[in-house]
Amino acid sequence: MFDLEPTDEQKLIRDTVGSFAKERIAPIARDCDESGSIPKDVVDQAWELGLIHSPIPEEQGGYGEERSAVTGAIVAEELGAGDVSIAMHVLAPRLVAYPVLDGGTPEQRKQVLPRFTKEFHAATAAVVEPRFDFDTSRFATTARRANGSYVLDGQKCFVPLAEESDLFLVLAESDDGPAAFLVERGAAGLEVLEREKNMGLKPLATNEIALRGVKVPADARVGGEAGFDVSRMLNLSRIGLCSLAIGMARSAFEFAREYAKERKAFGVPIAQKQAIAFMLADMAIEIDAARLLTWEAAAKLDKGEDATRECFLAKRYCAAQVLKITDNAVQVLGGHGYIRDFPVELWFRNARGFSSFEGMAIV
Amino acid sequence: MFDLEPTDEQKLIRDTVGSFAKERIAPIARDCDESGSIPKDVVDQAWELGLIHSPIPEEQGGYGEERSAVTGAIVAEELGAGDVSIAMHVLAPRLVAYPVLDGGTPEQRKQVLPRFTKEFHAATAAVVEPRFDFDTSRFATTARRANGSYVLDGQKCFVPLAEESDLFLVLAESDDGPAAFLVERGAAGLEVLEREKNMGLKPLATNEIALRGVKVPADARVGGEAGFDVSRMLNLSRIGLCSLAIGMARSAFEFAREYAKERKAFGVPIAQKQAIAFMLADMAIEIDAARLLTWEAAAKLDKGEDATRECFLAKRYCAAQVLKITDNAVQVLGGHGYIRDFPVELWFRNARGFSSFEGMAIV
Amino acid sequence: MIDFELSQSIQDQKKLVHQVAQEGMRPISREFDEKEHEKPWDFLKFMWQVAGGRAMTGENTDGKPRSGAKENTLTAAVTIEELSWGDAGIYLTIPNAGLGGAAVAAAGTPEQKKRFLARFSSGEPKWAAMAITEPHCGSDSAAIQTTATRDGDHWVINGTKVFCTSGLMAGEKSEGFVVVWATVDKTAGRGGIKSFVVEANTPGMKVIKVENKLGIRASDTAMIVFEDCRIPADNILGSAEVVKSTEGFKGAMATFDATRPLVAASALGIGQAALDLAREELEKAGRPIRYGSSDATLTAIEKDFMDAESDLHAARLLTWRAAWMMDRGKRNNLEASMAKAKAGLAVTRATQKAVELLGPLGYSRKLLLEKWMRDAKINDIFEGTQQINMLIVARRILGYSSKELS
Amino acid sequence: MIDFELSQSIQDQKKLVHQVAQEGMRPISREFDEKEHEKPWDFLKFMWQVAGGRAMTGENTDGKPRSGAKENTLTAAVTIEELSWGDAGIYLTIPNAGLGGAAVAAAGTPEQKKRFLARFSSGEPKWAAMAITEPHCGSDSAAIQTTATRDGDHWVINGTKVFCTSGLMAGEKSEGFVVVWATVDKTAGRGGIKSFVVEANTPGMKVIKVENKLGIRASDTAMIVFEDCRIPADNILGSAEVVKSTEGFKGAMATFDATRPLVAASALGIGQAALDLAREELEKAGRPIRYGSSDATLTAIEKDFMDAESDLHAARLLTWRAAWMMDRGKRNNLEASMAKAKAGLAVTRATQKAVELLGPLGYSRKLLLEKWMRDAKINDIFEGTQQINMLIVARRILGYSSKELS
Repeated sequence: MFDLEPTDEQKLIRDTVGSFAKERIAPIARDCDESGSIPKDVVDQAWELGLIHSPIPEEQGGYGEERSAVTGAIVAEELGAGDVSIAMHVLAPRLVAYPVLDGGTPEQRKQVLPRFTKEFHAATAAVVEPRFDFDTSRFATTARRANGSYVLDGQKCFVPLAEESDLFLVLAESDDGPAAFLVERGAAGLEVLEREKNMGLKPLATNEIALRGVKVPADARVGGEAGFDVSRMLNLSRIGLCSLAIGMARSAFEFAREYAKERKAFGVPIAQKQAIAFMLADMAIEIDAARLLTWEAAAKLDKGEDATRECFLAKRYCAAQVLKITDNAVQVLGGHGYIRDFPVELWFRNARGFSSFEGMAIV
Repeated sequence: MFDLEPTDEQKLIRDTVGSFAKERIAPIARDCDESGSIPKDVVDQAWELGLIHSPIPEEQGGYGEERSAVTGAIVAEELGAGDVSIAMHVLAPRLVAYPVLDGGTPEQRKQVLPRFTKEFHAATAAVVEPRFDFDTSRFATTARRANGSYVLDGQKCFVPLAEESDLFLVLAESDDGPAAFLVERGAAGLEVLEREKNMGLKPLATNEIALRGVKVPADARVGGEAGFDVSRMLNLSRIGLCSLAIGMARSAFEFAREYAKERKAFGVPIAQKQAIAFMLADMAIEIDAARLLTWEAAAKLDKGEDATRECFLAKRYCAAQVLKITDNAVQVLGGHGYIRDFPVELWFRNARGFSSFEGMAIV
Repeated sequence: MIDFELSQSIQDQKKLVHQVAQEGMRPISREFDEKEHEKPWDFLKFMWQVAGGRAMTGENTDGKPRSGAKENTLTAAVTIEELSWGDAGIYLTIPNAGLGGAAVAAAGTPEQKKRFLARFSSGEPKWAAMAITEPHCGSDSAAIQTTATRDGDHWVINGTKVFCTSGLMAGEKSEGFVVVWATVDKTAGRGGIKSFVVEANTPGMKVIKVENKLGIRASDTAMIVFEDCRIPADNILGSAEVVKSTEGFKGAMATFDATRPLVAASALGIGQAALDLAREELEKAGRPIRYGSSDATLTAIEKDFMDAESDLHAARLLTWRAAWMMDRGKRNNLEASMAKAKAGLAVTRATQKAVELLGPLGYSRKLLLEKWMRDAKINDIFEGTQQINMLIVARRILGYSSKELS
Repeated sequence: MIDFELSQSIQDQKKLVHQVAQEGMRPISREFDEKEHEKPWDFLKFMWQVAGGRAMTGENTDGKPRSGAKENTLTAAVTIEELSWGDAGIYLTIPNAGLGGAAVAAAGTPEQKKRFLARFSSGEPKWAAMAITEPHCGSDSAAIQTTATRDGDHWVINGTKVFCTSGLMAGEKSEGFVVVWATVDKTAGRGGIKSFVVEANTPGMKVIKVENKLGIRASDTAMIVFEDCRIPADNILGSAEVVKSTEGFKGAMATFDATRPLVAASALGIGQAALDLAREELEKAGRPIRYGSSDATLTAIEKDFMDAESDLHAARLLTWRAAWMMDRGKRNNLEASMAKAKAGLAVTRATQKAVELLGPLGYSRKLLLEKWMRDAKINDIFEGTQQINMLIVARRILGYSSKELS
């Protein structure tokens, strides 16, 4: 039955994470952007919220709570409202933990999951490939079977925390379709190239990585021979990315709205001018629209249904809207939108990336 | 040297045709739309302006005046400001006359051109094909060589004045590329199907035509064996269509502007509201932008240069803008935009066709 | 719990209405577009018979909740989308309590609801219309010039109303009524504006023109003149005290909170019809829409199609949200205007794009697509233009009054 | 006669400047984006040397027409587009008379033009800036709070100016000047606003902040405080009578008619850089842009690219028109704002789209593309925001005053 009321539990976690994002993340976002780094204490505090380990089964040291893409969307939106880079950093370990939780063999779960239950432990996934027509339905990175092993070859980019991670989940095309592989740091042929410099996401350490004949044992394939639903993982990551974008767009909208009510021109607040007021109205509408599309896709995933179309369309929509919204937020602020004393230009830089981001955050 | 000043001659013809469009065409546009017909006297009066025969050489009975795509653009814009359907009707004979004039063999010129110098004489071109991915760079209609003849097969649509024309210029794919053929009415296998009913262009009689093994002699090919620059003809027609669209958009803009200055809401003319004022400003900008793109392409054609890219891009731009502008004109008028007491809904219906129109008017 | 799956009863209703739309409306769609001022009586009577003027649209016209009424508005939204998928013009002219009934439901006393709405459960087909707009006042409802003057036990109405949907059917061709907005005190501005029920064929009310339109031609859009039109004193909507307060206008405006999601729903139906047809034609031509790879691998057609599809579906979710809030008794003024604004834009874009995607065929009257594009445009205009809905959204998010932002 | 071909002399200039941009600017572009508050002195000195602070931008700074001066503004537009194709931030910081000089040229007396502009022909590199915007007045220039009070043979300026392009170079780092807008009579509204030339390092004028920005980082954007800053009485731009009339403001505003096409031209250069690079990368990847068939046969990339290309070229033609009108002595207030509004939008869209088309590479600082997207956005903001330019266009086409439409 159609219902948009979050559960009490969802409201609680939304408020908890929301307060954390507002009080601990947002205030340091500008400094992190300028310095290109994130203070360890914030990462540790975020970890303590249970963002990573709460769904990990108790036998592996977690809380064994239920996974829900919708709840994940709610959480990611709040974190994104704080700062997308910091959000991606604190959520990065999920990129290994959740796929293994969802589709790993019992051995893989036993081996991998406990790493994430004591304290923040960096791990990451290598999904995007550095070409303009990167296509999640067909990876150029290949996984070739060879004598009971797999040999991985390819190039990846936008790999968060690559330098400090000890475990990489690598998506590659195997002879039976897209597959995911657990690659330990130090595997021969795995090279973490130098840290990427991008227009946005500056506080988040990301790297290109090269895979040159990286040999991994057969049981490094997530889910073993039976494999693993890569498409579902990508869909869960789309929900995560959409929600981060929505959170950021929401912050940009709120900031622009308050500015427009304060700032005067021609004797009245600029918010009283239709050109500005309609821009703000459009932002408000599109934020809600984007959220509803995202939640619908998430709810479908929670029911175990295929939601590739919904996730794909939601991702396209959110990526386009977050850019438009942050661009308009800069516009509402005018000169103040263009200078780095205000957060708006930072949101605008981050926003442009979402059309290329895939698999960099997961719910 | 960059210059946007029309010559005195261009200004004269602009004013003459402009007055005619304003005084004789615009006032009957609504009636013509409702009745689906165009009074013969207007067509005859338009003919007397020399729209067809002025560039036909004196030895074939014309005035032998210089052809200019830019001048043609200026004329077509004025006619389009009156009514696009009527404009296409009065200009239709050009669709045969001008290609023959530009690329016909001496015999073709001698045989065809004099038909157009006495009075309005219907003739037409069959260019568009009834499929969504119709592509002017590759016709599905074929011209097969057979024993010194050509055999034409295919289906065409949006053929103006097909029922009353005695001569059809048919564009088809021959074994050496796109070619144009003169097909006399009554040729075996040429069937004029029933009159089309479209969303707009209601006063203009257009038909689908079927070509089923239509055999024409080799000298029916425009330009003979040497052929004819079909791409240039299509480019000249793009200029014509762009200019008709611009003229119509201009009328819609002017109507909406005057309405907005008269109509009051919340105590002031709606034109004093930014939402409406900015819509009008955008219309004004885009009309000028579309015209400049069109004129640039036309000026290039006048210099004998290849302007396919310019014409193609101008056509896409004009088709998109005329739709947006007329849609916004409806919006400015609100309820009055939606009823047929006002001309705006008519312009809006016509506008949507331009993305599909090709070769239906030529300069 | 957040859930986007419609309840089984709505899904069943949707399926049923879709079939009605497909079999009952589509076959007569072109005919009644062309015969502009005629009505598809067989279909309208059928709808009246099976739906009693309310069930099919889910409207709660008799003042009593229907079974499963807690999803009343959402059911109506889904139903109306399907009917408009069939034919938006014909949908608008289906006999029922319509906008006039919605006004009574929103602002009337229990006695008035009973007196005016019970008729939609029996007898001959009936319509109820709403007359707000005037020749010299468009979206600015507060500038209404039509007057209502008290004369003993009557109100005397004078003025001219335009763009009154189903005005002819409600005012002259059935035993329905027209809800008229008029001012009882021109000096009082908005506060003086009240709504009045004028029974069909009341002397002094006359339809003087039925408009020729771009689209939704099966629906009559009337100009109505009121000349010393006398109606009983208790036909003013609301309680007796309403006359003295400014509640009349607010009540009347509240009607829109209920109707805007339904108008948005109608837009969705038109848009969905266009996308369904375009998708079908593209598939037939071997050009299916492929989801899930990347924009860099899409064709221009796919990209345009997906943009339109997402826009329309986003509008649908905004619409369902506004309806769901109504059903939950939450104030949805902001959300209703969001839905209306987005749906109006989405449907005009989707239909215009679909016509383009299908090329000459899209432009031809051989298909209904061109008609849908014409029908669609009304959604940017009636029940508050695009601009008015954006203004309402802006006012609400900024906390501005209509004086601060107009 | 209507002709879109640039004259040979402009074409030659364009080719030359393109080479300068390619060889002199591109190689240092990333470096001076990252070293935000440093200047590429070698390049700036080179430009000063070869261009004497004017020739390269075609500006007529010494009051004397250059040879071929009848195409002065158009030459400047083409030149500036090429320089901005190289690097818009560096272009903005090239020593020359710039905006301040344009103000002197537009509003100054012959004596003033000579006194203030001659310096740009010789000596060390110099800049001239324009200080209009204030912390609490953005696009609404008429709301200026900075005052100019007459005291004997001097004007005394007090106030704070922000977003002053090249303010640091003009005000403190060269023998240039800053043109300041100030009011001589707060009660007179616009009529009281005049422009004043403040020579570099005049006591009382101080740059208190240089902004950290999203883009155009090679250019300094200064906050300048005037505290009892005394300047000679004849540094008020215009004749003596100007003080008593409202001409001061109009004259100051007229500056924009000359500069907006040039600002638009800068936008075009950034946009063209982005499209050139995107096209190149797509071609390398075997995905060339194909013209001349139909939208139904295009890829999504081609469609997006062509839309951006057309938008940008349309903006270019509007810009050239405004420049051409200036050169012909025609009033171009409407057309200048049209060009600025369209170019601002076109360049933001084109650069944002290009980044998207190239995917991860577009987002990376390995290429300059992401920088161009950041640089581009200034064009919607400075020299009149998008909204201000639309307002001006609207006023002109509607015949409204700034009171009637604001």
